[in-house]
Amino acid sequence: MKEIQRTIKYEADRVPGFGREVMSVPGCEKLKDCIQCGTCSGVCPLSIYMDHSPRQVMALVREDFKREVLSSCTIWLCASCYACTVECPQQIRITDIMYELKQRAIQEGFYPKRFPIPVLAQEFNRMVHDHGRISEGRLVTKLFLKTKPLEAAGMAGLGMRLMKTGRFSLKQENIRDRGDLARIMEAMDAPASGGNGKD
Amino acid sequence: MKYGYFPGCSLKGTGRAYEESLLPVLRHLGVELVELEDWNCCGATAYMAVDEGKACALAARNLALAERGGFQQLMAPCSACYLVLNKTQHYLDESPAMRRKVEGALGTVSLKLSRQTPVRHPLDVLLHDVGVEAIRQKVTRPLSGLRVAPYYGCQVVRPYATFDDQANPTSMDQLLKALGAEVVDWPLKTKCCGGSLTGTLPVAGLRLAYLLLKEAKKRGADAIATVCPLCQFNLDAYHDKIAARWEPVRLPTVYFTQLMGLAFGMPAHTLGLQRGFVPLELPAPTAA
Amino acid sequence: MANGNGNNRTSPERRPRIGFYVCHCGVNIAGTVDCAEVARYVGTLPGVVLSRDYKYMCSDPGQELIQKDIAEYKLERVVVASCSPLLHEHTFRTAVEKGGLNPFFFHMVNIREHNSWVHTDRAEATAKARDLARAAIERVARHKPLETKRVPIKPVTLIVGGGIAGIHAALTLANAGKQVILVEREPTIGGHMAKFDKTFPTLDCAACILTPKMSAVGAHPNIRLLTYSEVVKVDGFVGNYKVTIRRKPRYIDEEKCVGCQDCISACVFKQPKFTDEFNEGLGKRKPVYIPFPQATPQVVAIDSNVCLNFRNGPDGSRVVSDKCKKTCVEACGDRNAIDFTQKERFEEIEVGTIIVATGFQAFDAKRLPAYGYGRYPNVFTALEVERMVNASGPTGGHVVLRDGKTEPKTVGIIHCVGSRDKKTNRWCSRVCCMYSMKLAHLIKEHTHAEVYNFYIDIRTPGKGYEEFYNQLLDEGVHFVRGRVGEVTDWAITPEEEGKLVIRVEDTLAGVVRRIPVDMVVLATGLEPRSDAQEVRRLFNMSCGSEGFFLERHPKLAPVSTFNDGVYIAGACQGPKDIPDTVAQAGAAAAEALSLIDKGYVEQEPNTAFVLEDECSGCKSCIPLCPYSAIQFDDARGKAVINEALCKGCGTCVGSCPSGSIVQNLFDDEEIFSEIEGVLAYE
Amino acid sequence: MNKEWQPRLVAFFCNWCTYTAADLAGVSRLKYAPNVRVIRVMCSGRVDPQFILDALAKGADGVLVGGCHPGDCHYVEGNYKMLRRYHLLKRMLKDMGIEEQRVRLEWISAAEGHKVRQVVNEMTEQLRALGPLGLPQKFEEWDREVERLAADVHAREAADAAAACAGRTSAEEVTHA
Repeated sequence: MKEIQRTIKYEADRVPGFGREVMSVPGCEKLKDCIQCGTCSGVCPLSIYMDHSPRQVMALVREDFKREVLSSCTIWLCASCYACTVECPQQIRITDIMYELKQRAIQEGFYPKRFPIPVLAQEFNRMVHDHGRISEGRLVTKLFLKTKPLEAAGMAGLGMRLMKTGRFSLKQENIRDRGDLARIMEAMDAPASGGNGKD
Repeated sequence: MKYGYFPGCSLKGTGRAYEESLLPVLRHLGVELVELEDWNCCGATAYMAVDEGKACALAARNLALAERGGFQQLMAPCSACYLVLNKTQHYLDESPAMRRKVEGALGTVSLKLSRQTPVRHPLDVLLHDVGVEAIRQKVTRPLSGLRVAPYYGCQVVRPYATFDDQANPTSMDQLLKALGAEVVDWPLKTKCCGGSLTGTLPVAGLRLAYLLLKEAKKRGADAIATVCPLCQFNLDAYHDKIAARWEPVRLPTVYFTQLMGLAFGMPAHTLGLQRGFVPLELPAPTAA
Repeated sequence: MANGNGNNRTSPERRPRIGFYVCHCGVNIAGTVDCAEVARYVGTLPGVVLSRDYKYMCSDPGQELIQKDIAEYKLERVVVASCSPLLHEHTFRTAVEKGGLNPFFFHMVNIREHNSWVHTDRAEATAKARDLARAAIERVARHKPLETKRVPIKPVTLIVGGGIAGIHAALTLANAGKQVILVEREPTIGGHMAKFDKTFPTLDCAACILTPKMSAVGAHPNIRLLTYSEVVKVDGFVGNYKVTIRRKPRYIDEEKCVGCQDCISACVFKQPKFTDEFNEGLGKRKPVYIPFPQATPQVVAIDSNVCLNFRNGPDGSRVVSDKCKKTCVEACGDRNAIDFTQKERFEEIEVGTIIVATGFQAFDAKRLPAYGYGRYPNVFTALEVERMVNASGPTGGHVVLRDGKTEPKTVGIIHCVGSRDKKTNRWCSRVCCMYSMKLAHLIKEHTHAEVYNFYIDIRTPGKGYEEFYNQLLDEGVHFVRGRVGEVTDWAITPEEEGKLVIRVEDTLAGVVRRIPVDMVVLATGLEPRSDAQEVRRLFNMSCGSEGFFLERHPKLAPVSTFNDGVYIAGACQGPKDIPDTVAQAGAAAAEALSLIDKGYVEQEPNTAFVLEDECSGCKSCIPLCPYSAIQFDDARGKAVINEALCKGCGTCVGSCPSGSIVQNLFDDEEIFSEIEGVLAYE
Repeated sequence: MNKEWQPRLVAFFCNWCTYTAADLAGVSRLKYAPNVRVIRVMCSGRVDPQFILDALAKGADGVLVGGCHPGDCHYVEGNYKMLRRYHLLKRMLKDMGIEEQRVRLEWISAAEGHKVRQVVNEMTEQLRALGPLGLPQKFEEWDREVERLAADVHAREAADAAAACAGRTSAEEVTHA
């Protein structure tokens, strides 16, 4: 028998205002209209691995269960295939809501430390930020060294074969105007007069 | 016909074969591609997950470069790039605040976004600008007897179905038929290949790739044709792991442009076909 | 400030004595508008001798107050500021008339729908109420005495659509001794209900309860039944409509045909081979056919699109070729009912009232590709299954797969197909939960299959409906709460091989499931007919945003439309089940009846007339009138308006270059004073 | 009143579609700008261009005309007649230097309560951005100007007359001299 756990939720488990905050982000507003039909979970190719189905995530967000949502593996399992967004009868942009939740989870450090997906996202961005382009070989190598140093060896075979077919290189690609890119990113960081761009 | 060309990072790395086949095939059809000068990564799915503002700015820089380069249209062969660039345009249209901010940021390096540059996928261009008939006329070595399962993946049809039917796309089917190949009808045309999860969470990601390969094989396909470097990679690179975890489902997955090149009589090695792990075997030409 | 009469053009010689009333409407108005302040302000305007605020002006005491004040204060004009004139103008005019004034010495100000209900700022709403009231005071001072015209009602009712709604309305009126003309597009009446096997929740047989009513329609001396016919033009107004009906040729003389169907067996096509619409395409029929055994009228029809005796004419229409052996004519013998010379005919009828009961169409399941209709043969629509379970249907009452013989062992019924979905139809179709359960019951009864219902919410708000749901639970039908993601033939596990797989989140169990079934039934929703917009224009009705015909008031005038004398009944007004449809049909018949029995309608005296002295004879008004009410008097060189034909739109008035046409109730002076009134503020 | 300036919007709504739509907006409790004053007519075809000009002349900053959608007119085609006039009027207003957004014709069916809200709000904002039209004030100014001119002309004529008179005398004197 599995270990038993308390599943009741007390009012104190909620973070009042969390749902409203998410639903005020452009593209996420229609979450308000969710009728909990489960179409999103029904079409999601990854829902079978999720701790909370996409539908449950929608309900949890709306009811302010922030901790539950941001620590859920569901948001990281979303592969951005947009099937849910396209099929949702209430036209809720579920994929975009998942992006929004990923952002919040990263900002608030809500995911397990060696969980590879957020690390990939961060490494990816760092590389884009520094070089303007992704060098897939370097990115993957970094990712494995950070999250699963032991498995990195297991991937070596694949790396070798990729290298043989000319599809893997550790050389870093760079764009010319890296300074420009940095300046654009800096400008995006600056608090604009019109708010944080989420209004 | 002249288009700005946004290759994206994958077409310079794991997806080299896509570029290697795309360029000669389009040239052969009289389509001129001019690579966008100093393009940067589109941001793919990862950047959105961290900061949507920066993700937008990143993609918008490319759109601004296209504008500066005087391109009327931009071609993005990678599905992720295609989606991200399109999505950015939608996003900027829907959120004036974001547009102001992004335009301001681009302004710091004298770039501007004053018009919409349509972002097109090669499938769209081939079908609607070049036309099936023009393609059929270039076929010198029809792919008769080759049974191909057309695989579109997610992001060329979702969430924006700009050039094909969202639920049952047929643009690649038409192209493959024009090449003389036999098209395998299957219900998995637009299912997810696992995306980046094949690397980060193989249990979940590879299962999707496995199921796709298994179903295509079951329906009698000799090969899967794809339009996206990540789909190609996921369906091509993990056969060992799939075999170890489930069962061997060896089936070549090639870019549709490689099949076009073959049908146009181009040698396989000039189309990057040697880069695939599972080699494509063409049926012997029937004596006719 | 208040007296905006600087411009003397519109100022009357002497201000009549005006009484003003502002209604609180409980808190509906008073909650947003400071009524006492409005009354105080209006009291300061010239001519106003009395200004009151009152809780409910439309109540009996409110009306009596007006009557009493007219006598006591010698009022000559009355203004009431309350709700929309479309609601209570008539009430107050009557009160004014009872008080001894001409009913048109009255004007109404809308400060509820147009003010208190749509604004929130009390000061602004009060200011707006003052402006509107001032305009009305200016206007009413210039009102002239008018008389309403009474127009007799033709005691004949046109009913459009021969489904259960049209049938019930026709019988109700005919049994009351009124003449009815029932027009049906198809060769038979019966509508959707005739296709059903059983009806929920009582499971009584649809045919058993419907066909007696159908025959009653066919035999009723007061009902003229025009099948295979369509309304193409409607002219006139309440009481006197002129309606043009297109009678499509059925190539059968309805008077002579006795319904023996000898011609059908004699047809040169030995086997039926053409799509049978009545059976949802599951069966076949011949070019000469009768839709179903109890069709009314009991008359066959010939489908010229497939009959061998026709060929394509030069313009694409079908013309008689006389190439066929015409075995049908032979079989008909001296009854001589088959007539290939029939042509499309147009018939004009005159009626006083109209009931539109054109019904619905089922959602086209192909619009949702994820459910595979049209792609996977064993995905069926509910109507197809409805025909299959019917003993006189194409499979003789057997529920079988598309191969025509295999009984399904597992069946999945998907609810809300094309309902509650913003990508297709956003409304709940109201009947699908119940009919899905009915089909679940019937399928189980016929095949003993395992039946799954996939639903978003089970909606059973009706007498005996929830009990029926409970009965189904007892019968062991599965209910899975979740909107199906997709139907696919993609098998992942061995037990899925060769089956259709339904992928769905079982939201109550909290797991995603893949359920293999032999047959999928799509509970398609109800939507407006594809030509609803044309029908709406024809009868001058409105449609709601979803495309169903709009009732005049959702609660208090549910079968009336914005066009007087035109009523709606049944699913053309919105999705509804048979009991509600029949109730509405009865209501529509009663509305028509009450108008007919009253005998006349009162017409708003808002007609136009020409000031002969000022008319320059330019004739520019004449082509503008859609009712040809303006004639040109050649002798005098003037335009003349026939008041009986004028409908009071005022288009000619707005266009007359010399300003010589006047519209009663809306004359220039009145409108200019209203303009001045709303703008005369600091 | 020292309150902030508010645009004045006069609307002519047809009885069957747009007036009913405004009623519907009320029944649905949709909230919109309180700047509009609705005048009911039976049909948009009744709206004489003079009504629009008169409203502007009397102080409206904008005029909205609402009728049934094309093909839906209760009186068959009164709305088309209005449309024709509207185009002519637009041209005239342009010549007069009155901004285009100040006069607007909209088709709003009885079911479109939300459209009443949207159009009224939109127009109120547009008028707010345009600022007051202020024709009555301008008329007053022009009146004053004309009066001044008239006075001026009058004075000059009087002066001329006086001068002429004086001149004639002197001329006479000369001839007589």
